[in-house]
Amino acid sequence: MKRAVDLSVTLGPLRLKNPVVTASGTFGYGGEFVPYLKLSELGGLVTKGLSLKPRRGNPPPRTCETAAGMLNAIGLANVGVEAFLAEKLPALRAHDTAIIANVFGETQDEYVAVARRLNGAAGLAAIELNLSCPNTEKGGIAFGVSPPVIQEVVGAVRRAAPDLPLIVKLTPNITDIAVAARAARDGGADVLSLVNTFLGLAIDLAARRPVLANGAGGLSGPAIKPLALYMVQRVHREVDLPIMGMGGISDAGDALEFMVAGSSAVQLGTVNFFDPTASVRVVRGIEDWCRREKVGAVRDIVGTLKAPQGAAPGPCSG
Amino acid sequence: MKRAVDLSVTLGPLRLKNPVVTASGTFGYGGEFVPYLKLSELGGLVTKGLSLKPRRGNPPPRTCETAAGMLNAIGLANVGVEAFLAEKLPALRAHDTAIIANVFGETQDEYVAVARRLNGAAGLAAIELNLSCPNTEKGGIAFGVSPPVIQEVVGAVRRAAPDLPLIVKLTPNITDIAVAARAARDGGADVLSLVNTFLGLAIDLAARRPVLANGAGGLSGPAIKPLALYMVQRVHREVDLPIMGMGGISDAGDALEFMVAGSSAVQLGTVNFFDPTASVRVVRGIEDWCRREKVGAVRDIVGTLKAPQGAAPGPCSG
Amino acid sequence: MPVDISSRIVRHEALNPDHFLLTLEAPPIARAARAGQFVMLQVREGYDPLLRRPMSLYRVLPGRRGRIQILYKVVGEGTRHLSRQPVGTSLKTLGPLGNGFALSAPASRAGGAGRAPARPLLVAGGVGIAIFPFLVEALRARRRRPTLLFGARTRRDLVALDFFRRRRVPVHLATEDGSAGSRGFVTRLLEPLLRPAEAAAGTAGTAGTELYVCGPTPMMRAVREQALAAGVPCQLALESQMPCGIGVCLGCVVRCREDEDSPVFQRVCTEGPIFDALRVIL
Amino acid sequence: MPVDISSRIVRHEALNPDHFLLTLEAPPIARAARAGQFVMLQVREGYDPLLRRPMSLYRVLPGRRGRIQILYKVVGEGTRHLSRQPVGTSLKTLGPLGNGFALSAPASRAGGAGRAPARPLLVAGGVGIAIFPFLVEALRARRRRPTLLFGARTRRDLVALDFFRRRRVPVHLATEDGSAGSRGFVTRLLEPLLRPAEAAAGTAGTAGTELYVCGPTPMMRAVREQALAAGVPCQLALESQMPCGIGVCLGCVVRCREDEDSPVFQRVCTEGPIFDALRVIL
Ligand SMILES: Cc1cc2nc3c(=O)[nH]c(=O)nc-3n(C[C@H](O)[C@H](O)[C@H](O)COP(=O)(O)OP(=O)(O)OC[C@H]3O[C@@H](n4cnc5c(N)ncnc54)[C@H](O)[C@@H]3O)c2cc1C
Ligand SMILES: Cc1cc2nc3c(=O)[nH]c(=O)nc-3n(C[C@H](O)[C@H](O)[C@H](O)COP(=O)(O)OP(=O)(O)OC[C@H]3O[C@@H](n4cnc5c(N)ncnc54)[C@H](O)[C@@H]3O)c2cc1C
Ligand SMILES: Cc1cc2nc3c(=O)[nH]c(=O)nc-3n(C[C@H](O)[C@H](O)[C@H](O)COP(=O)(O)O)c2cc1C
Ligand SMILES: Cc1cc2nc3c(=O)[nH]c(=O)nc-3n(C[C@H](O)[C@H](O)[C@H](O)COP(=O)(O)O)c2cc1C
Ligand code: FES
Ligand code: FES
Repeated sequence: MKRAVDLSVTLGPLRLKNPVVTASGTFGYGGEFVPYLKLSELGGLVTKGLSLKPRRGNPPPRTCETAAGMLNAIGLANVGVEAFLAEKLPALRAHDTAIIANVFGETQDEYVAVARRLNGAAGLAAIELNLSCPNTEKGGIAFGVSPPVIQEVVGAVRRAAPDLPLIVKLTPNITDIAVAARAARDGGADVLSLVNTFLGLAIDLAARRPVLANGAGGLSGPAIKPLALYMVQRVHREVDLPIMGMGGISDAGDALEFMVAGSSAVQLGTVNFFDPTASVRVVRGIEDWCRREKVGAVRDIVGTLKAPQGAAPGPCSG
Repeated sequence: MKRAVDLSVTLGPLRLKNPVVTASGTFGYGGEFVPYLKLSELGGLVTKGLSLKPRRGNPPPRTCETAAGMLNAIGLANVGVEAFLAEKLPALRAHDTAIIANVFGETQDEYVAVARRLNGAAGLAAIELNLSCPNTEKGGIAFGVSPPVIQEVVGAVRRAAPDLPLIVKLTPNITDIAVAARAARDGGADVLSLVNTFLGLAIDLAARRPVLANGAGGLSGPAIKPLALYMVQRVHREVDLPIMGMGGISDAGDALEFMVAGSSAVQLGTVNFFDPTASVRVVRGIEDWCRREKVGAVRDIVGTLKAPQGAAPGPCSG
Repeated sequence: MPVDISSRIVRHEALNPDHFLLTLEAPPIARAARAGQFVMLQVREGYDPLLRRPMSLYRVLPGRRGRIQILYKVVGEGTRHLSRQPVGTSLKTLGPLGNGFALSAPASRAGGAGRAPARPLLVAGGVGIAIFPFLVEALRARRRRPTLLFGARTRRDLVALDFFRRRRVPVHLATEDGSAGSRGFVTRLLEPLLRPAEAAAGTAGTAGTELYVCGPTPMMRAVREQALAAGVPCQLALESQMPCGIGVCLGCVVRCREDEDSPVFQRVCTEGPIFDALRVIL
Repeated sequence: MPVDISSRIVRHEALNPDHFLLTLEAPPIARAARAGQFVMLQVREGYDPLLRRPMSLYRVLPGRRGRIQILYKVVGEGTRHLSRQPVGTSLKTLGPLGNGFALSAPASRAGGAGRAPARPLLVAGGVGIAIFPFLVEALRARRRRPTLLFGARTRRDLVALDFFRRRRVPVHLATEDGSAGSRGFVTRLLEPLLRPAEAAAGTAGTAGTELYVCGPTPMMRAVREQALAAGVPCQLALESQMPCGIGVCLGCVVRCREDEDSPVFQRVCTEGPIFDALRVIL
């Protein structure tokens, strides 16, 4: 006989039936996965990034496989916030899971406009701000690398969408992600999600040209897991906000490691491509593990990472 | 019949018979590989990082395998600069290849002292400064993430070892590596080498503890290749200094991609562990490729990366 | 409805050093499949390679055991690993995916060529042949008599000919090195068949002719031009890098003509892999 | 001198669901190998897993074909992939590596036990048994009569017994679940054999006794204590995570007693894998 395990987790104002959420840009608008799994088995799902107007994205090639990872430069193609509300959200609402809208803009005003439009939309559980996009007003430098810019855009969105839990998604392309995390907190974030993709490049040697039409792209998948895990642990130590960790999570063991490192919930991205039913398998795997380890409530393992065995631990490797 | 290919490359004051150099910490002090390959077939080799006094390094476990990569926290164990000069260098001299001494310190004074001791040592081709170490005088923050600190330590070493070509090795754990590269140039670097390892973490779920005794470690291997390649390309565009690129290079194709992206020479690290003869194989592979592609001198491909196919390329992925 | 199942290898045959015919036990996929659709196939366990590989359905074998076949060529690491998988191994297989061929000429031209007896011309380049056996069976079930034009680099690459010959499908061959059929590209074989009746004495003209094309992009680009010039309906089976195969990553897109209800980029895995030559821009 | 070669699998036998005996054609390694040494073995092509796996030499087969054997247990992904490699596959194999066993008692104690006839006791825990057949042959070549003490979790894990029985090596067994031999740990078997002669009527005492130990760390820790207490020479075959196996990554170190000429951390792959119990700290 199976003992019941409490898989529910709470991240500030956001309550999830379990800690497994599918990541933005890797799960479409949700409906695409209905043939393969019950959306209601997921803790939640994050939509493809939404902008004010529809975006067609970058020309192909948009993706490239790398060692245990992949590069993408989709260019944030999406149907736009209006079409999302009119055509996607109504069908999603039917499924008993947390629907999280991922939001981005090229300017702070666009972030604000999209967030305002989403505020109060029936069936929306939260919005997630993608700060990895280039700020066209600041010479194309990503919003997410400048603490004052982070604090300002987060604050503005906070005011524009007062009714929705606000998740701020951090870019890992920064010297110390804890600094960005603090700025997001000071701007009014309820939850932090990390990490987005790492800037990377693949070259077609025969053509002496970048493989991706866009040139650079974002690296995701198992290859980045150790980097993401480090950042999650660091932010958990330095900043007092609940975390949704992600980066290469491909099975229940990976997900549990992120939780031990300080993630209250996890997001699954690239794994949805090479294993479309992974998300529900991870939910079950977490439950089985809790049962085996006699953990009554999975939330109890969040941030339980012990100190390293070594005498005087420091970042010094080599 | 084989047409001769000119494999020699020149990086400022440093001339190498071919562009393949083995990376610090992955090739011991060179002698360890004598059973497996002719050191004289290599463009050069970089020693394990040298400090003023011998260092025992971190307690085990010191390494951990990850997806297409590995984490290490060796703790810069080394015999110390005196033992290197007395016991290692004399034997190395016998081999016709460029011997490069990798140098680090916990303080600027230690960097300077080691460099001064190496200056003028017979048979030494250059020194490489590892800026990834924590600066004990600055609260353990790595030297390599602060431009003014970089410029100062590089300048001081430059003056302490005026007779040796100075290679400055950059850390990738920074928002914009081009900023660090400029600081190194302004400090007087002759050559830039990049990248060192990325900060990462692995967790032993059963023990709820970091796998490495040190806690965090440095990620290397094929997993990081796209990230390193991006940084090499960026520094090549932004800073006018010759580059030794590295990060996950495992075969001739990888090496050639780094050269096309702007590396005048490449370093091979982790591959030496899982394929101890890889370095000489890469030399031959580069030669064969040049012959096939009718490239008479490999140096001619350095930095020949064409613009991306896409209309308006930018760092925006997702 | 597509499914993701683990399917056992029941046969794995080398047709030549780099072409292989793989037979998998995959009943639910066999039941649902249509000609022109594909599967996302795991080539081996683990993260190297990370992504599955898209592979067309070569055939669904008759009978109750639900066996599907894939004909593939080794072009890189993934297909090389696949070629080493022994019989008995199970591989994750996601499918059937994609739109499949439209078996009557696309609506856009039905008016024009609707009445004339259909003359399906299958145009294959290299391993593009892999998509056609399934289509031949579907066409024959509709009493259509397809003709195959098959071009490849050299004789050795002209695989799977037995399938077509056994079914009396007229086959015209071309090889770039002239080692079999006429020397040159498959487009050379197509040219005379697209001449209008009046101009081409002794040919039936293009009435009822419809093209089904699969091959390398340059070849498809050329055939597309010929088809548009001759005004015959033409379906192209496109390839692209496909991380997911199910329409969520937006990685596999191809440029298409703009019109109200279709964006300029369409997903090869979902809106395709079969595209009307009129719509796609190559 | 170690070499890095590609060696063909000529035999690959499952001893039970998770223990396998692998036979490789590796003449240069076979020629150079000594008991207690190991190889770094590629478990499959590609980057998953990235690193080779260290495996002790189980045996060097007699004869000119230069065959080596490895006995391994599936404990994770790498060994699982290895277990699926068919005969005929070639695997990169680097070796022989490491110091190997010292076949006379370590110098430090030669004075004490030098004259007494040597009584080698081999103490194996679990798959640690894999290192001993080669040692048995080396000892017998020196006219020594080893005795084997072998402990495992359960009967099924007591592999390779035939090898020892055929050579009339006295074997004492222990299993944690009592399914074979005496119930409990191998240390229980060792205890009586380490009692000094006077105290233990009917035992020969510890004169000439020397221990060769390989097994999980907790077991080696315990045996080490027993050996030090009884003052008998003891060599431990250690394990650790080994990225390179050739002494350059400094990843595999173990703590050792300080003295002038050895640092406190020694490399298991180079200064080891065989360590004198007096030197190593577990
Ligand atoms: C819908 C669809 C159906 C397909 N059906 C078949 C089939 O039935 N038989 C068959 O042999 N192949 C088919 N392909 C192509 C097949 O998917 C690729 O050959 C395969 O993914 C190559 O993987 P690899 O790891 O061996 O090569 P990689 O190492 O991934 O690439 C090796 C070389 O092949 C090129 N390549 C990789 N993937 C593709 C691709 N999808 N299209 C074109 N070039 C590619 C790469 O650019 C590179 O030059 C199909 C592709 C698609 C999109
Ligand atoms: C010198 C030496 C000789 C060895 N000889 C043999 C032998 O003859 N037969 C045999 O079966 N095994 C032997 N081992 C152990 C063997 O190398 C590991 O079991 C193997 O590397 C596990 O790889 P994996 O990918 O299957 O497991 P992994 O996925 O790497 O690890 C699975 C589990 O095994 C543990 N593990 C991994 N590597 C080691 C290791 N080196 N030592 C201890 N635990 C480890 C991990 O911590 C993890 O708990 C030897 C190890 C050394 C250092
Ligand atoms: C085990 C290990 C030890 C290393 N030690 C040093 C060192 O002492 N000094 C240094 O500058 N870099 C050191 N490095 C970093 C490498 O020189 C190289 O920059 C990095 O591994 C990336 O290259 P790779 O992916 O080819 O390994 C070490 C790397 C590894 C894996
Ligand atoms: C193809 C693709 C598209 C993505 N699109 C978005 C996006 O629109 N918005 C966003 O915030 N993150 C986006 N991401 C990032 C993922 O949500 C996730 O942060 C990243 O992939 C790391 O997780 P993973 O390693 O599990 O994939 C995208 C990732 C991929 C691979
Ligand atoms: S392959 Fe992912 S959308 Fe087509
Ligand atoms: S395994 Fe690299 S030094 Fe021992």
